[in-house]
Amino acid sequence: MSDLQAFRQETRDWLEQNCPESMRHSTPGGDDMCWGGRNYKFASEDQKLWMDRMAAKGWTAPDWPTEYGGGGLEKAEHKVLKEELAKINARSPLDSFGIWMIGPALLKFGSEALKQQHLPPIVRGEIRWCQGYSEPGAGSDLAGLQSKGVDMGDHFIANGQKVWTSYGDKADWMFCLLRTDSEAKKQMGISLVLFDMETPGVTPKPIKLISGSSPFCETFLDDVRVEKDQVVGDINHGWTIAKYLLTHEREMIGGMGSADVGGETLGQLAAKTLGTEHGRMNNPMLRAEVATWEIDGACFGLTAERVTDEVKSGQGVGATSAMLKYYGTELNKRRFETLLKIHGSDAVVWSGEASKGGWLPRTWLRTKGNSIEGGTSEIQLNVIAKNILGLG
Amino acid sequence: MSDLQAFRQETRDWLEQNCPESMRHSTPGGDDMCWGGRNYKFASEDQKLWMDRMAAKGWTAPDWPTEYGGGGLEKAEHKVLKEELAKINARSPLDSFGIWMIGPALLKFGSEALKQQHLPPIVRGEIRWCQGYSEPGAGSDLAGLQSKGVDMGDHFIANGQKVWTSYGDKADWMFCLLRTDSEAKKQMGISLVLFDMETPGVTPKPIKLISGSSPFCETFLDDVRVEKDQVVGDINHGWTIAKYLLTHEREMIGGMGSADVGGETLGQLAAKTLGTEHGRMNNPMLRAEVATWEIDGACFGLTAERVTDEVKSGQGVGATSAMLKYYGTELNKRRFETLLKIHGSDAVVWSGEASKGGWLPRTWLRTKGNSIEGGTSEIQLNVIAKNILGLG
Amino acid sequence: MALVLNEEQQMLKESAQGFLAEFAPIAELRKQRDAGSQTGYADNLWGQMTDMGWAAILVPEAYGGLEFGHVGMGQIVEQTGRTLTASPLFATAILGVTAINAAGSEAQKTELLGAIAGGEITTALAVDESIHHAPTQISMTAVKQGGGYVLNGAKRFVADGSTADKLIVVARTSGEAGDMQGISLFVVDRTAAGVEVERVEMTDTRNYANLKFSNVEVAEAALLGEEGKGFKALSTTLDAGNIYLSAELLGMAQQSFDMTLQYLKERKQFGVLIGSFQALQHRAADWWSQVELCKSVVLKSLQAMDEGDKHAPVLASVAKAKLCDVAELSTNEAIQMHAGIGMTDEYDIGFFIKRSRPAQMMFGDNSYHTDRFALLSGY
Amino acid sequence: MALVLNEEQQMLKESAQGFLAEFAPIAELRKQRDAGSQTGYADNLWGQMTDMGWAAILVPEAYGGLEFGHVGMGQIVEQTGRTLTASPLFATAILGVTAINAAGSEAQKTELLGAIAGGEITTALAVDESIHHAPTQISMTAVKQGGGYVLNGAKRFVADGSTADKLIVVARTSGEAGDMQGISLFVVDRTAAGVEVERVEMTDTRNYANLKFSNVEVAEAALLGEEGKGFKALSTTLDAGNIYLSAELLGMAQQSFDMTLQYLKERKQFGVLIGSFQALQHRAADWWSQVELCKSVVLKSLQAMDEGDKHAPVLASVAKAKLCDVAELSTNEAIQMHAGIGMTDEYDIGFFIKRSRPAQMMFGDNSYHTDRFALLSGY
Repeated sequence: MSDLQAFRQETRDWLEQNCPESMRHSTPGGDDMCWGGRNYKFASEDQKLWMDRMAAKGWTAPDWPTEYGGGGLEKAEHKVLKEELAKINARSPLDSFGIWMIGPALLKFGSEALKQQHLPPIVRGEIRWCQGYSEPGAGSDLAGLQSKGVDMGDHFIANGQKVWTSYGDKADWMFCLLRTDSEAKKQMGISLVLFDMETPGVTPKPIKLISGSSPFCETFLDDVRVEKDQVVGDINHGWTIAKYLLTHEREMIGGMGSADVGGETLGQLAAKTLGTEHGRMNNPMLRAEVATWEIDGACFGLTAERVTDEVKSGQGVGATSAMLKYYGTELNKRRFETLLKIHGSDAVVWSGEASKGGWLPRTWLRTKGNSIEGGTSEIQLNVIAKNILGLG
Repeated sequence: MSDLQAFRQETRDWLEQNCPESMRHSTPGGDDMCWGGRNYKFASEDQKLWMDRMAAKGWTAPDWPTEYGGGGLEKAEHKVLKEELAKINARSPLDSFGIWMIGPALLKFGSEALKQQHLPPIVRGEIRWCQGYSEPGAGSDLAGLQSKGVDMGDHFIANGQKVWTSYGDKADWMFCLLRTDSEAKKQMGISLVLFDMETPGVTPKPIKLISGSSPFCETFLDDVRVEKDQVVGDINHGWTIAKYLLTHEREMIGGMGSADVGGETLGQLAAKTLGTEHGRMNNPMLRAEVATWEIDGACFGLTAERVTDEVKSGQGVGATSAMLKYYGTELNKRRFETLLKIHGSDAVVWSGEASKGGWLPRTWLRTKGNSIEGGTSEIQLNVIAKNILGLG
Repeated sequence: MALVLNEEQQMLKESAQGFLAEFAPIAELRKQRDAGSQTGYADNLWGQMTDMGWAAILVPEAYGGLEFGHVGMGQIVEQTGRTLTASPLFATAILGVTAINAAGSEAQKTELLGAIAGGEITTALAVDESIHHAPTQISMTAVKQGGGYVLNGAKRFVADGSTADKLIVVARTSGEAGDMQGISLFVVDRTAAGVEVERVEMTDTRNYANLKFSNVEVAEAALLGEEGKGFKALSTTLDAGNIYLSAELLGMAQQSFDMTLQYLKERKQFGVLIGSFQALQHRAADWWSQVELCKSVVLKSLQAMDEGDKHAPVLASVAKAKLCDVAELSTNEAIQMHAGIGMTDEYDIGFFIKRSRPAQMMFGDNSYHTDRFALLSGY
Repeated sequence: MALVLNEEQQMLKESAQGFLAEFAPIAELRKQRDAGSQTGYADNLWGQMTDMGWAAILVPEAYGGLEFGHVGMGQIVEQTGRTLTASPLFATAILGVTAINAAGSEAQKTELLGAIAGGEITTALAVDESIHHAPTQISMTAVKQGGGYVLNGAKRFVADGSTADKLIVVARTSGEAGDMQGISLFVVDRTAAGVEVERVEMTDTRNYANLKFSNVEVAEAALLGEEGKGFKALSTTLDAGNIYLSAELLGMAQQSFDMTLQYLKERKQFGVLIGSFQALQHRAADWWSQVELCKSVVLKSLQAMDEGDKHAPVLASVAKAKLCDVAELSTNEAIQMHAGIGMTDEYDIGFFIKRSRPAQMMFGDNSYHTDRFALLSGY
């Protein structure tokens, strides 16, 4: 038996014993996420148990080094773990901007001290992070940010306003872009800093979205003290790290395009809902729309696969994340427009038990943000035109 | 009986006696046009007879003043004439850039002498005109033209190269834009001049198109003498007239969008060709495409109607010709793509009698030029954005 | 008829503009929503509207109406699309009046149309039984019994269904689901015994209901028109409904375009107005062109109804299909071009998409009407 | 299998690139066209290709082939899309080989596949009888008589039909048009008595024919596979055909994109490069993204054939539907962005649209394959 086979067997056994039964299927509402953090209210004891057990093995961040609490798994092992988790339909033990965003940035750009300080609590789900990038005047033009950090020797005093802070009201720490040299040119003079959301002067205020939920905040910074040892990378050189994180975010958002809805393909769902006659779905125009979506969706899924395979095999051209982000989010928006048509008048019911609290229309409205957050579709097209096609 | 009713009766009687039988239906090849001019070879004696009879009444240019050979008809009378011609399915007696383009420009901007000289021969089909606007380096950027007219006192000496001269090799005279003041700013310093194509130094060379036909020429101008009394309007102020003509051209090209093919709607044609089952056309996806086109086509046709009615009633906002040109040509291109699908492998047959010499694919390829000539679709969208929407 | 408004229609349009801007702007929708309003509009709104004669516009003079015609009414409805104004105008003054006028006896017309014109009653049309529009697929039964009928069945997606005084109910007196024959219309009091009304909150926070009829007994006089021959009047009513929904969607497309155009001229990014970016300019120009097409087809459809044009049914489908398409484009582009703030509840632009989709779906969406158009065209 | 080329496939791709650039570039197509060539390619081209082993790539080793697989062959075909190279590759080395390999007896395979691999014979597949692809709608008859069959009927749109040595003819030995049962394949000499060949010139100036069979007598050995059971082999052949047509369309989409991108970087208007206009940049970026999607689905489909994946038929339709769509986009955008000169015969870009449409239509266009995809997906 190879090492990998042995690893698979061990993993399977361990999961069998340690993954609680209730963590092996989705909740009806579809909100299975576990965010962790100081003030997090777990949906169940099982949810906490599952997070803690996985964290203890470092498997909430399986490919991070063990010295920072990670799982230390090789690529092949990581893949095995994912497969075994999928096999038992296990939920993610911990969802976190720490694991997805600032963690990888710290691993790549952070000092040893920052790694030691921040990574282990992220792995254990103790600290929940949020991102302070966008500002009211600087949406697509991220580098146009105005929030300032004034140098006070061993610390900065930060003032300004951030917007689109994901779960800013629930997070414990923020990674935040500040203009720390107002003389420098646009992209220069920006630093990436970390601070506790309980620092005096930090005030997150939830923004209500058209979907009715408030996953984002405006965050006001009034004379917030930021220690200099909490700057990631060099002072005034945070833009490189910010761009790295943006690419990272883009890939996350772009990956959502081709997911199935509740395990059914769009076509199966449509056929079931609309019925068929003479072998064809009852609404011929909607059938054309569904089939066209499925064809595009299949091609997109294969493209995400191909891009990954190319990177793995060293053939990757890179820079395709803008395309995946652009196409994936547009596809996802189209999918939800089609879902609305499939579900007819049921699809616009906003509240009540039968509609799971208006899950479909609220999620549909939420998808409209996919092509805005993490860089609008327009920005992605600019990036493709300039960076890939070389159009000036 | 009102005057108009009397006019209708007279017209009907006259047409009954004077429109030759063979001029009351289309030719199989679809090329029913009569261009006139010095070297024109009429397809039949009837064709010449029909042109001459109509020209004698001034009805080749029904709304032009009688003093220049036109019909002198009022709007209402003109409409009656058109209706009566349509009723007997009469062909156009004379198709001419003289009537469509330079004639109206002369009526609006030309001196009395120029009108007297040029309009009557146009009405009679004696002189065929072509347009010298575009240049190889100045396509969409029409005002960037480089052909020069050097002032020699009573005349200009013109040098340069024109392109996309419609039927330049068959025309007798050209109306042409020249840069007559090279110091002036772009749009200033341009004059609209007229000259005979037999003037020494004028060399039209046909351009073969992807459709296989050559309706356009490159025209070379080598030391061509242009008399100053052949300048339309003021010297160096030809751009205003050029713009007027462009709008005119745009309306002509834009008007083509919703025409039927051989008297059948796209839907009827498709249903006949593809067959129906259970009341619906056999190819469900193509059916969706056809129906969507017909809906857009109907909306476009109604819009052309509404715009005309608004102008008539004084409610017109004007400046809609860019929209009609843009949408009409895009619609026409879509229509021919759909026609190709309807006719399947028959649609790509390039020669032979059964395909009327490849009429469909050649016409389809020709439609690709609709959104290029007379200002590209991109230019029309620029015009809408700037002039109508006020986006800078 | 020329495709332009005459002076009177133009005046009505302007007066509607003024009235709605003052008494029912988008701010009012927000207020009603936040207050959890059951109707979706201010208590006195319908009274003001009927005072202005809006309830009587489609009612023939013979029954106390103004008989002002569809083009005029269309202008008002288009304006309500711009202001997203909810009111009984659609369900009562359009659907109710059209159905009663098309199917009713002299006595019914005299009584009901007069009452509508006078602002005394409101109505709702109960047609669909499943989540997709299917006017021949009526399973609800009306069985003759004694001197009247007994109704059993269920209806969904009934606009104003939770507040209307009278329900115009489509039921089957014979035949099977799918048949055009055997469909009959009944006028039923919403408060009649056996009528169960479940209010349903939708994305546009208007007043919809699912209805359940359990052995509801009505008198013979409740039958609107001839027994079993109701489909024709129903069709006329649905065509009118779709044309007015198109007019409303047109107002929404125009207003969301206008607001977005304004934003393109105000918002700066990278140091310049975003309206100076050519990619957005071209999209805006195409969008504007599409809206121009919509104006034409809506006006033509309204005129066709006024003229009794036999093409009105085809035009209804052309208009609804096109308007669904352009309303979807408009509401999506509006959010995308507003970007971040377009996603916030605080900004008004998001209300357009939430009203647009129910309006698109009511009485058949783009796919339904494209299919219907093809069928009516013989393919 | 990872969605990447292995080293050998990559090498084959590059060698095809080099060969085609030298011996069959677009200039050659122009030359052949202007000379009124009957085949559409230079006389010695097929000889060179067979010398390089291209005819043998899909032929199993057992029958003298290279058995190099579909992914490899796909790379060659993709390159022929870039250079618009006509040759017997498609009709002979792909369709002929696949059909014979899927349906033929040992003896037939040994004889025919060997001859194809050796460059000794060319083939053509005669399926369709009407202007639209409809592989079950076979009316052509083959009646058993004496020791063989008598064929009667007509075929259209047969690629290489006017030059191929052997025609693989789809005929009906029983049943009616529409039935999958009763379809049989026959190998018929093009020059056999009773075969009437009408060469048809199409937009791509390749070599097509309409065929008429009048009492054509063939021996029993001409039957390819079992009588009446030919539909499965035909399906396999058509799926392969559609996947390779997709590969060719991919090459065309890429090349027309590349040429247009180059033009955007060269052509000036209003004093600047037209590639600096954001509206064109966004369209180019979207176009590029679409081509990326196409690359993935073509590679996956080729791999599926190599692996005998049961999803190959669905993938064939996904690929063909998508590639028809993107090829249409590509060839249209190429002309529009080239503007004036794109309309001239002098410039090469116009050849792409003229080859694209026949390639799209052959064995079913976007509408056919979208419908087929839905049917195969159970709706």
